[in-house]
Amino acid sequence: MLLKVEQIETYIDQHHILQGVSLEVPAGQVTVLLGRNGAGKTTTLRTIMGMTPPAKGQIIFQGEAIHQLPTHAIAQKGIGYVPEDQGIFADLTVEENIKVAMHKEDAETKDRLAWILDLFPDLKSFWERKAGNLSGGQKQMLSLSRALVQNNPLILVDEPSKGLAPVVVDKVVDALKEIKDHTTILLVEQNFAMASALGDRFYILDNGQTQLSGSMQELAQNEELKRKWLGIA
Amino acid sequence: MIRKLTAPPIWYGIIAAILLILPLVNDSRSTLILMTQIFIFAVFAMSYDLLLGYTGIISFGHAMFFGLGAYTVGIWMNRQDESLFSLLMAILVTVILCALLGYVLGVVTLRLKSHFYAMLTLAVAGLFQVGAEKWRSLTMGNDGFTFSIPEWLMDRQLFYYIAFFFMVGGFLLLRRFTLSPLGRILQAIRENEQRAESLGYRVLHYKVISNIVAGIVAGLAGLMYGLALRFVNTGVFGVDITLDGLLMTIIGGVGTLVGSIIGAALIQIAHDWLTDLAQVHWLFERWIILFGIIYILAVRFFPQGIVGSIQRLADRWKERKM
Amino acid sequence: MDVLFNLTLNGLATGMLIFLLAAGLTLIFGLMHVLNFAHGGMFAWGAYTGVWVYAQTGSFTIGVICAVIVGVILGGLMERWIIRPVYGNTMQQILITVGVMLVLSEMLKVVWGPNQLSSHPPELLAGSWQVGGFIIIKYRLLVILVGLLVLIGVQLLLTRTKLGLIVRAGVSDPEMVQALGIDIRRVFMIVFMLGAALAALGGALLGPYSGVIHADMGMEFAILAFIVVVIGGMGSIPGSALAAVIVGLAGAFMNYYVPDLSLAVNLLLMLLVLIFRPQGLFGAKGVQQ
Amino acid sequence: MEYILETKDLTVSFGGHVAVNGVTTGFPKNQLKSIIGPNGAGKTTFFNLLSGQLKPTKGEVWFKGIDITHRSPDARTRLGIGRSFQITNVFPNLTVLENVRLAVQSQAGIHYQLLFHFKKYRKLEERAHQILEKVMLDHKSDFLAKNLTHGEKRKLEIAMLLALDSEVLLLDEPTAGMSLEEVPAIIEVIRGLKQENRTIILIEHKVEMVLDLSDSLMVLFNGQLLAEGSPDEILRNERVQEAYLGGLHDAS
Repeated sequence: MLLKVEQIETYIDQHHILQGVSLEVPAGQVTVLLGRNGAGKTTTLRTIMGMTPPAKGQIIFQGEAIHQLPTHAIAQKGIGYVPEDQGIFADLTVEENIKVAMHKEDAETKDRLAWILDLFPDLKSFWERKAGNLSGGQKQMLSLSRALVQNNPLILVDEPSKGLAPVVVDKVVDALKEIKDHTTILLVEQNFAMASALGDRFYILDNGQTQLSGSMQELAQNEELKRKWLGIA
Repeated sequence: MIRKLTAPPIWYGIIAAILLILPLVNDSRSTLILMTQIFIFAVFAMSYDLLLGYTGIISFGHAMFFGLGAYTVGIWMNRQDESLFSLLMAILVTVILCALLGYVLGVVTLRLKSHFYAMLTLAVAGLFQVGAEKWRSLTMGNDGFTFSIPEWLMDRQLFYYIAFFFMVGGFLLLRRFTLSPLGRILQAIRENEQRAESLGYRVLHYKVISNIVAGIVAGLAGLMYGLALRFVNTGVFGVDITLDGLLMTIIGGVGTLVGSIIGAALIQIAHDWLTDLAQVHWLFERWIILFGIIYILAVRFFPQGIVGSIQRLADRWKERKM
Repeated sequence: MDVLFNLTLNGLATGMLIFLLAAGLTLIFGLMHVLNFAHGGMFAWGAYTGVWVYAQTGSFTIGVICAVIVGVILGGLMERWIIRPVYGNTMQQILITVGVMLVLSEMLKVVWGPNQLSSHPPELLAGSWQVGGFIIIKYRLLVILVGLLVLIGVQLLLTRTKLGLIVRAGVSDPEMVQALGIDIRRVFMIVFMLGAALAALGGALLGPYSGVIHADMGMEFAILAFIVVVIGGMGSIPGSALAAVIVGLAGAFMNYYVPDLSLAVNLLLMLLVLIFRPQGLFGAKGVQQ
Repeated sequence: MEYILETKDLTVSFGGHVAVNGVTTGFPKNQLKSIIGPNGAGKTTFFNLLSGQLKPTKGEVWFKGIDITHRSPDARTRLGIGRSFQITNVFPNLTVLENVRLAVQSQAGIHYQLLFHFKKYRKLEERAHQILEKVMLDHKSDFLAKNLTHGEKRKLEIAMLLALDSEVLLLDEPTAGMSLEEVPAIIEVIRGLKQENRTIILIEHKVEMVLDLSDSLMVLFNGQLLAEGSPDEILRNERVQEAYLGGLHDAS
């Protein structure tokens, strides 16, 4: 198991946001974290990254406990993060945004960069533009590129479809499909169409707890489950 | 902090009684002067506490009000006769000038974030100091000048009592102010500005009011200081005056008023004592270092100060009882 | 004509000294949102170290180098033991850095005594050149040159190096920088030490420039640097450079023509900026509440 | 229908991102209307526009026939629009009673008094106690607000809102971050408010609660008003379901 999250509980100020989340992310797959607004999906990712460290429980990555490490050390272990708001450095150019993430400049990294630019040709054409001027979809691609250029065994992607036009969402889905062959993904997504197109396994969060898990296919066919946990009724 | 004052009034009474009897028992000139200084600086520190502790504003230029008071009385006494009437006029002018300064400065700068306000007040106070240096015809520049005051005020013992009642009056007035509905709003602003606004309060108005009141009280303290020394120079605008007030407030306990009085007493006494020690070893002349270090440690580890910490202990004790 | 030229040169030199102080101030604020009220203390320490070492060794260069080293050390100690523990608490930061300023200036008096020290430029830089009818004081030229070099250096550092890249990224989103595997606290420390070093360099250059140094000048220059940072815009190096030149020139000209109003003019300038363009000439954000 | 609060083509954008896009809607007097929608739909932003924390790029906000688009948050509070915050937002170092009393004081229009008649003061305190009773917090009135549990802080938040006695109440996720056991108490409080004939606008993620309490719903999606109507209508609305489940391809 690449990543194992065991019964974590997280507080933000005094809000008890995660009240027992457990999940497993097998290598080479896309694991999707589903759930309604405010269920604790984003906090789960932030807790894994060490931005909101857990008060209880543990997080094991590649056999090593990481829940007490600072964020930068967790990132160095090989976890990439693509946050909900993309975390773009708006005043830096596209090139510079990627350079911040490149800790090595060896041949391998350069190859990977070339692959990334093939994947997102848009970035190449805006290479020297300020990242703040990119469209939402391009920002999403840039954010993904930063996580990919580091060759992380695992990347955490938070709602990549949020606020994007459907055409752009399709593009992002295509890209993630290709990325899937290179790295393991833990994906938070509310757009079910997207989640089912990409996901192998799913977890449903509600009220800060993992409620349900299984294969994505099963869930896609079960209308009742979908409505119960994801719809508004 | 809003809660009933922990020290029961009887303590206040006893301390006040001791202070009233003191000059009759011990009429050494130096003790009287020291005590008078403590009273005056206690008022200055309390006015600082109104800003820092009750409204959450950090000013590094509070000395400008203090200096304004000191210069006003000096210049007035020098130019006019040294009668009671001139003294009253000087008081009136101090109040008006400080109110104006507090208003203008408040309106212009209190919209800014705390760093900027702190920085700006530091700069404006610097301007006053330079102004006092340069406007020689009025201020005699750097060296300052001495002036005479009404004959009857020269009596140290009488002046001691005046300063004492000045402090008591200042304390009661500011206490009344902080406990008034308006004072409560100030504390609400300190705690959570956005929330105070969403309750319907115009935050800037209150900050400006607090600035004006603190300014007037500090100006009056400066005026008393001038009267006590019968001398004034540019030092009254100095950053160290502001820092003294800051130190007294922080060490005594922010947001408590009583803390400012205790802080003023501690620091003035220590100051006096360490200056005496300077004759023993020159290092004691640099007593500010000691204060600076204590102050840094206090900000870092002891932010409630003496009175605040006592209150907290008392609270814990009470809660345990409940 | 002569007077104008001299005043300009003088103003530029003073402006550059202020810039050295303001550069660190503005960088530290931009990256960490800490307004360091003790920054003038670094400046004063640099000045004393520079003058003293120069007097002891007879070498101006060694004096400057020692000053910079002292700046780096003070900066490192301060970041680790004073700033880091109160990180994120604005009120404590402001109060505590002012305390450090107080201690730093008093410590100067303990080490070097309460009297002012005098200094003069080294032989090589003493005197002046006569170019066409203009007298150019050599040392002033040096100060201007150093200031320009630092400006270019800092700009290059920010735009051409990985460290600079990280600093700029950190200004816009420090949390994300960490999520990319970078220890931002180390970057903070480096920037803080760099800022302190620049301030100390400015101090060391000031000694021979003004002839005498005294312990309270840290605060005086810090006030000017604050003014510069506000006018130029928090976090902007070019803004600080431009504002420092404006303040330096305004000071020099006013000092000559209306000496009583020189500080007042700069303050007035700052007030105008705060009222009409609170984010400064080279707009950074976050001034108003 | 008579609307107490209305928006006309309300739009706000940050940078290039349009967070609220041309929302025209109205809030009927004395009803509870909820705003729902997936993450990032612009619900809290819309709230901030109503309460004045944000200024719109375009469009208007009307309250009882007055254009309040350019009024400040404190002015809107004085007019009668009170709001609670998603993040607990109280005065931490003041007592619970003092927190509420400050709100009562504002409502009573006592803003600049220095000297004060004690009887009148007593009245304010009595009123504060009454309100604390209403939210079942009276036993904690002498506690500092920071020492309350999270659920109690939310109650205090609502008490302060009640004290303002506003005609319109904006409640932003009153149950956010609460443990499940604490939720029913808050629902009771809101139900009580409804009976007092106030207009309530609610953002809430707990769906059962929304359906149970609301007279009507409006659905935001990508900053736009996707649908509005009674809870039944919204439940039956295909587009809304799709928006939630993510298949929705709107025109934009």
